[in-house]
Amino acid sequence: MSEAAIDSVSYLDNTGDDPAVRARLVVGDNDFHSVTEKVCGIVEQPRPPKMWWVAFAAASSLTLVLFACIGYLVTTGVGVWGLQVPVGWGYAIVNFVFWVGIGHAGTLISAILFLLRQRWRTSINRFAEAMTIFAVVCAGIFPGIHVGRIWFAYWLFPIPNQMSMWPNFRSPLLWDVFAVGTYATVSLLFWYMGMIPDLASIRDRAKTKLRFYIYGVLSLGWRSSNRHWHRFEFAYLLLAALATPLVLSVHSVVSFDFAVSIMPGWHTTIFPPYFVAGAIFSGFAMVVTLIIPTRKYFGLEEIITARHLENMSKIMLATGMMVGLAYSTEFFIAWYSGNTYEAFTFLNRAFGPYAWAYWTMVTCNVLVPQIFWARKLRNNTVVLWVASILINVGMWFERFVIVVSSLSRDYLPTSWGYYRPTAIDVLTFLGSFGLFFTLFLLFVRFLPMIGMAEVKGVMPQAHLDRPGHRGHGDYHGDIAGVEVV
Amino acid sequence: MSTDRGHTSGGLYGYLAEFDKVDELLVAATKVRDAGYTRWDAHTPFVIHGLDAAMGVKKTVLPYIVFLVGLTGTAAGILLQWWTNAIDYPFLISGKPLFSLPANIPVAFETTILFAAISALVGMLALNGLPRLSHPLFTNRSFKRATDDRFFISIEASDPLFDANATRELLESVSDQPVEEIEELT
Amino acid sequence: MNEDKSNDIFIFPRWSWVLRPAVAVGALGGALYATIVVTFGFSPRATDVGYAPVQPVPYSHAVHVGQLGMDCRYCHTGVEQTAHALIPPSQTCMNCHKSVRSNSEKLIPVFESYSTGMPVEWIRVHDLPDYVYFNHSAHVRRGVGCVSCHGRIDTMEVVSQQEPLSMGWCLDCHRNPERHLRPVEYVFQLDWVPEEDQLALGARLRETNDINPPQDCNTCHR
Amino acid sequence: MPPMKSEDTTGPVYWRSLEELQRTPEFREAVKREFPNDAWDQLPPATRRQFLKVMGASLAMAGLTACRWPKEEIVPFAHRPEGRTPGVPERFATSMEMDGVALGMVVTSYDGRPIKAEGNELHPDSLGALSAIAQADVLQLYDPDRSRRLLLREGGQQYVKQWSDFEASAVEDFGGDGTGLAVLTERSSSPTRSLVRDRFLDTYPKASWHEYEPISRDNEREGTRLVFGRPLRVHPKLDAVGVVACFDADPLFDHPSSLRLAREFAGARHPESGAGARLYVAESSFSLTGVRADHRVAIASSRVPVVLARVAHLLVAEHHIELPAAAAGYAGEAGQTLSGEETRFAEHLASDLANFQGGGAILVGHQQQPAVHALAAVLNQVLGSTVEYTADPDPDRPTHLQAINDLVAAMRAGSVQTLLILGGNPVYNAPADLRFGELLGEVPVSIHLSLYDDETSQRCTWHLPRAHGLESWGDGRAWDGTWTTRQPLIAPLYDGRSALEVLALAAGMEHTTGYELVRDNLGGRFRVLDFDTVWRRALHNGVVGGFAWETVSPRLSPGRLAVAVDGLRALLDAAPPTSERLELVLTADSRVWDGRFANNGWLQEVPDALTKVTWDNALLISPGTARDLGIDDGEMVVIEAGEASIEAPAFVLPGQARGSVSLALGYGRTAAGQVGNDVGVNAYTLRTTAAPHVISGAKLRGTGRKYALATTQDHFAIDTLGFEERNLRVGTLVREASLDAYLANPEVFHEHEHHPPLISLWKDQAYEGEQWGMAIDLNTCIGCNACVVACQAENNIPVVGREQVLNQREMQWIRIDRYFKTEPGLRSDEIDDAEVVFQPMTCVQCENAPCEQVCPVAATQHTTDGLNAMVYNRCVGTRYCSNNCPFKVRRFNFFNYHKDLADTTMMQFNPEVTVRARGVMEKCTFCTQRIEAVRIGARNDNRPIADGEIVPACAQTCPTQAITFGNLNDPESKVSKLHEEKRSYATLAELNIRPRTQYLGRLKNRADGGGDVGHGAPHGEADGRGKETA
Repeated sequence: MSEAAIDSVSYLDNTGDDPAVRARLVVGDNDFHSVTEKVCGIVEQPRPPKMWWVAFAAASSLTLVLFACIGYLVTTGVGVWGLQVPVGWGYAIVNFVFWVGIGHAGTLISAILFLLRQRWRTSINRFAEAMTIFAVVCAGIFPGIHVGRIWFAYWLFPIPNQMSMWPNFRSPLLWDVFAVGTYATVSLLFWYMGMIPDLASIRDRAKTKLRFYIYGVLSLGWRSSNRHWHRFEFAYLLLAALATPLVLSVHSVVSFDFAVSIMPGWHTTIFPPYFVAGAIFSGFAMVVTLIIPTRKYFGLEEIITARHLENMSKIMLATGMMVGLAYSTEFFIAWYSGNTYEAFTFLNRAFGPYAWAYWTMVTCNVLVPQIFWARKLRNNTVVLWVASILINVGMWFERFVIVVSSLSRDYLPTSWGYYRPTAIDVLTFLGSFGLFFTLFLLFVRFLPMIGMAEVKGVMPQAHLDRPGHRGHGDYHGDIAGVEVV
Repeated sequence: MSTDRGHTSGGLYGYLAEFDKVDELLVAATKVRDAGYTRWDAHTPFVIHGLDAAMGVKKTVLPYIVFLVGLTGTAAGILLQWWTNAIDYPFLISGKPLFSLPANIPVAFETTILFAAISALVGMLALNGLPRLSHPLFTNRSFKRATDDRFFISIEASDPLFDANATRELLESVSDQPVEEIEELT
Repeated sequence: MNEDKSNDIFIFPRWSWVLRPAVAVGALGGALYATIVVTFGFSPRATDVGYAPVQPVPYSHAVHVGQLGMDCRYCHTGVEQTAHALIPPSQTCMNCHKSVRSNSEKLIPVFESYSTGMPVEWIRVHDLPDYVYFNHSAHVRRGVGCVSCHGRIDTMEVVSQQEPLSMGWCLDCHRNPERHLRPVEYVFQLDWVPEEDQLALGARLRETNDINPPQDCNTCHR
Repeated sequence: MPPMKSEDTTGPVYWRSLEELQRTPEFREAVKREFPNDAWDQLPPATRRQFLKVMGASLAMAGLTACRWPKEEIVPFAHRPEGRTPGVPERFATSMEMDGVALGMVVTSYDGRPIKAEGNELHPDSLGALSAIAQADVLQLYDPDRSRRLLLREGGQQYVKQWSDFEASAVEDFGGDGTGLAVLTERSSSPTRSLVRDRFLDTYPKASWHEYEPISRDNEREGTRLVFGRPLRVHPKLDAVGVVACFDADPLFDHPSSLRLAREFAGARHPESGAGARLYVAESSFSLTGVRADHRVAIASSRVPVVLARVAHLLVAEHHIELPAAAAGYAGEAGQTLSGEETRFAEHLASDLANFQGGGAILVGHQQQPAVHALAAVLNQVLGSTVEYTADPDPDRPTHLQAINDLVAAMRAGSVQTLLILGGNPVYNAPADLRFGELLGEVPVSIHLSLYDDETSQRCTWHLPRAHGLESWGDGRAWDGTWTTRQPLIAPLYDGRSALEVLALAAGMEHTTGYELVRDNLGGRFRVLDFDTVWRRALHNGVVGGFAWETVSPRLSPGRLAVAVDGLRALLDAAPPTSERLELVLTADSRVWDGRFANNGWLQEVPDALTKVTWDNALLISPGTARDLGIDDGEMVVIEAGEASIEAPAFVLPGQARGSVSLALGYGRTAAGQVGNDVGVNAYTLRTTAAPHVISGAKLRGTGRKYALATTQDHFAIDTLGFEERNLRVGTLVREASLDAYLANPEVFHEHEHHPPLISLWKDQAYEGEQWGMAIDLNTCIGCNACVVACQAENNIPVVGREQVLNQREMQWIRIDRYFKTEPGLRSDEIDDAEVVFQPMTCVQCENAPCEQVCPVAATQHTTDGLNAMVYNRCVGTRYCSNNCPFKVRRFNFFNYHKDLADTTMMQFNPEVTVRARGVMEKCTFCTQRIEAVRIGARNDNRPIADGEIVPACAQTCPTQAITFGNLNDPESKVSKLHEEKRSYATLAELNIRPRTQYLGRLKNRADGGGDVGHGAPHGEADGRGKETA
């Protein structure tokens, strides 16, 4: 049997590219129940392992730092940050773009890969979607707190008021409000909807009344009816179809914040695709950074297999090169346009006071991913993990370079400046990681971190037990054949 | 027959047959379908491709709902921007016109997606009659594996073709496990 | 495996799904209620209108203007020339009250102020935020009657705020002033009513006096 | 608003209290805090002082409460003064006196609070303009650090006293015939004071009288004495369309009538009306005049006589100018070798002077020796220059240095029992070698009248609080002698008295109030029946006609000329300074002058015109010298002069003379107040009677320690990339051409504009009605900072302090951009000399303003009259507008900058302008409050707004009238006409933002016709740089 053929390669390695056989997405001798066991087991263990507590303690204390910084900021003024004229946007906006970027992987994996029938997504999409939501939560904080008068931030929303005033819909910032708001909502819906059947599994395995009620309510009384499944699948498809353009639009709109302005280095037409590519890039990097330790720690190697990691490393390689292309295009256009201001801005990025940031960015985002050409390296989880972290660093610096270095030297040399972050800047940024990891840890503790229903759907056993059909997904319901049997 | 506590037995809700292989379920489903039952259902831990056809489930209207609500979203977005910035509170900005579509596309697009997405989830739940926390089937212990690794077919007593014996026989003929009675909740 | 030996099974009680509509209605109703409360409860029309503080001297506009028919400008001397209408100095009161009611209990603060030179501490009724720069002369000279903003002062024993004085309220009039324009000579005549239709009159006055109230931000905010 | 509207300015009416006083509990608290010694409840009936304090501060607080409004009280007058409409600002003519010259000004008073000082058009030294320093005087009035009470220091103890106590003790201190009694006072030109002084000296014939000013024009005065045999006052004229040569002279800044001179200077520089004067400047450090020079040579101060002598020599030798016999000595070969630069300068100048006989003038700086002034005077005589002379008002007065020397000698001899010091701060600013402070301690009774309990007061037995100029009566003389009146705008806030009053008290006169003294004195001059009318008119106009001095046409006095010639010879022999034996020049500071304004936040935060340094003085050193000594920009250096030495931060300034370093006086105060204490370094410690201005043989040593100077522009020394780019851009931003090139081709300023046609995506807005616009003439702007302070005063702009400026958070709405222009091709480490251009930059009110579109809450919008309005109360503070502003002229309130403001300081706030809250963006809106005021007024009496009726604060105070504001839709308006001129261009026009402010190009009128043609050549460069990019 071809299954044997695959297993003979190695027990866990399913990275082989033998066109004759479709590689297995769940390895080891797993049946439906063992999958359920593995995934629900994590949620059901009476008390979380020590490591979890350690991590949680660290993360939550960082979160406190975040809130402390915000409190100080609100009571004292944005002056506690390194902002000034000309650089009116600093860490806050850099972090915002960084987090929103990260927040793209989830929806992308669930939606676009779903539409592209990439079945390997099933093992990681839940996880990635969760990450998306938490990243967007972190992202959402920054535009909120970076304004000078936070208590009036609600003026950005079109609420009828006694001033008979409305916000200015011609401002990209307002587009942002809608884009990010929509994105957060839709991602949440998508995530939750996908979870309903799995929440039902946990409900049905509940040993205590409390657990039963909580997961019972969360799973809305799902009874795995196929008539429900039918609509569920449709809704899922529709959401995917909606989320795909959305995910592309969100970072495009974020990029409009810059592209619509007249600042050299910002006013660029390639920003939308450039930003989206970067977002996917950083998103996958973050997924890898999180998933490698998690899968190891919770023993999920059989479900989140080496093949999954490899696919992601390939995507990172591709997007990394798109980003690299964007960098060089910017330079070319700066020269080709003959616009001296534009030209200087880019020279200044590469050789000016912020050169250090620029070259960090290039190294991490363009050079590092190149190692993924080598199969050995990309299949080495340690290398992959370190690389993914470097890519995250690089992507943060990309945003830093775009926001800060462009602003610091614009048209009039007399108003050039140099932006230095303060301790509060840095602590707030670190704090946002605290919040991110806190939410993430709570997620792995209390919610099914793998879409069991979907994983089972791509397991061999999910299909008619018939030679030639082994592991073959699409069934196009040729029931006629069945009737003959 | 149910020894379950937590409810007193009322009338008969229907029969429940259990399967542990996808193939068996599919075959059984076709049988029940061909027998002409209407108020019956299959319960599976995950989507089984071909089962819809096997059961003869009709295509859902959800897409149309979502499409219409989506259009509403577009309209809402455009109208909001047009009315607020060009009609109710017009103001001069950077020498730009009060209303010009390009500047209003992004928001209109987002509202479209937002409306449509919400309608997709809400619509799905509504059509499925969810949330519904209590259901006769939940009173059956083995049914709990419907979210794990077992497959079921339930035929409701309210089905016009339902006949205490005939139906039971039909189910026993397709399933090698005992067919269970599910009682109505009171 | 879920074959727990306890033959206990959890289920939700039957009424739990009767709850569904209840929850839905509750949520929608709550949202609606909140909206209503905010829209009407928090609007200046609700919070500010009707503010009628007790003044150190129970000065009655009803008596002085309504019955005695004094002109607004006798006391509010600045109203036609400057931004402020001006509150009269105690001096002004004493012009008459030297002889009239010269031993009234109520007037003691005025007498004291007049003799000591220390001011009477009136309490401001129509109070705009400090970032709003309203100019009386600009309105009075164009034929916007006192009554439009202050109401029938001539009938008030105690002055109270009649209009919300909110930005939206200002804009309403600046956008279509017809409803509040009157011939300049009647500006101070609080009980004046036009013989013809106010809107027609307003439109005509607007035409003849070429009145286009500016709606720029810097009209009121500097 | 035309100045001086109110005809009926009668004496004691105007300072009466105000109409609406919103008194809140917090405010009562504030009053208690501010004025501990008087409890609110036991107010004496309507004493002016109480009332003023109360209303002023309270109104200010009203300005501050920008949230939902609390319960407010309205407190009207009990008796409203006649002719007084509360809430309407009034304007009063008064004056301020500095270094014995009275400067006329018109102060706007809002409900009894003087809030802004503007120039007095009738005053010869002001002509409607006012310097930065004079305008900032208003802030000093409200300075919470001003002393509030009399202090008696005895045996290490300090007692609070009342004036009555002092009066009592004064009786015995000022007893007898005045033996052992000495008076040290500031220079004053007040006729009343000289009268009181005479009375004082009559009463105490044995008393000695000394007048000391650290910075004065005594050298010039002594120079004229050498030449003409008697001291004369020199009146330069710059309006001549000829040639003006300045040798270390800065007539545009440090001359008492610099404002008039600036106006004349500008008048002579309007090519459209054919005016094209030529300015030569030889100086050791960049001065405002030097920046505007057509020919400038940077030479050490000690080289100035050499070059001047060479000019004299050339005039005689080459141009056959006849020197009078007595002065023949000047003609001889100067015996000094000149550098090529110096020679070229001398030759050009000599031939120009020869050509422009009768239309030229040679001016010498006050820090140059009398002998140098003498030579200049002689040359001016023989060349028939435009310089005029009047008799010195006080010919017998010894020089200030002499005066303080005599006093110190007497103190050393122990012959001074009682020392009365009226104003001044000798302990701080007397020459260091006199050790004045120590000697003062030994004087049994020393009395110091001063605004602050300062360095001097702290060493005196008595400190008397002095009334501020705006609190006291007085008079004075303009530089040309015009009789100038001074009237108080507010009763003394802190129980102070004027020098006049104290002196009168000491003299035991019967009338001791300033009002009586001044009125009587003036009355004495007028033998008219109706003096009251004269008096009112005098107060109303601020000047009394017919009191200017007669100009004299003096003759050379041979006797002394010989001395002058020898004196000059001595100077010529001095060896030129080198990097090892540096020359240190001590200069008057452009902001705190001699230190008296050290506690003035506005001035401390105004960036120095050249260095852009705030909150510090720095040692200016030329790049070349810095390289020789291996000193970095911003490095702390040790300066050794004689036995004294101090540490100061070095500032590398191109255009500074090699071998010459300069340091501003007036910093390093220890008892100035919270603002001024320990700001900068005290240069007086290096100052000696022997070398008060130019110290030779100074040594410089780097310490390697860096010091962060708070500059509002990046330093001259930045990375190469930025340096080169900056050089490329200067030409297009600040356009300059030689006069010849411009006359030959008026398009020269637009030649190099090439950008794609500026098409809009949309239909252009129709702008009807008034459309406000501005024109700024770069050819007449002298970068004096007057507009910056005017704007700060008018618009309640906060002072943010050194830390914030360091972080580039300065708040001034106008900044004077300063660019260095260096020879193309030089690397930043090869530069030594450079030219400087200024460009006042504030919001240009773009028609297609990039800032507006990006604001999510529409807090900045375009008004129908074309303003880019900024609505503070709508702003949420995203700072997006600032990011998107190509000029970076928006300012952000990063903190609540008004939190720690004293209630008195708040009294200065302009109630017509919102005080911005924390987290709010702010910027220039062409003084929209002034526009609205005029608009409403005009509409009220149904008339159109006349051209020039609306004047923004900056334009109002500009000494050279470089700023013009008006209606662009009116083709007849001045501003439209200026926009039509060929020199007029819009900065960054290529962005299609359509600025409403346009600049008029700068012109250079060099003898050799040189100077850059057009605005440099960025494009060729750009392409080159493009290749680099490829």
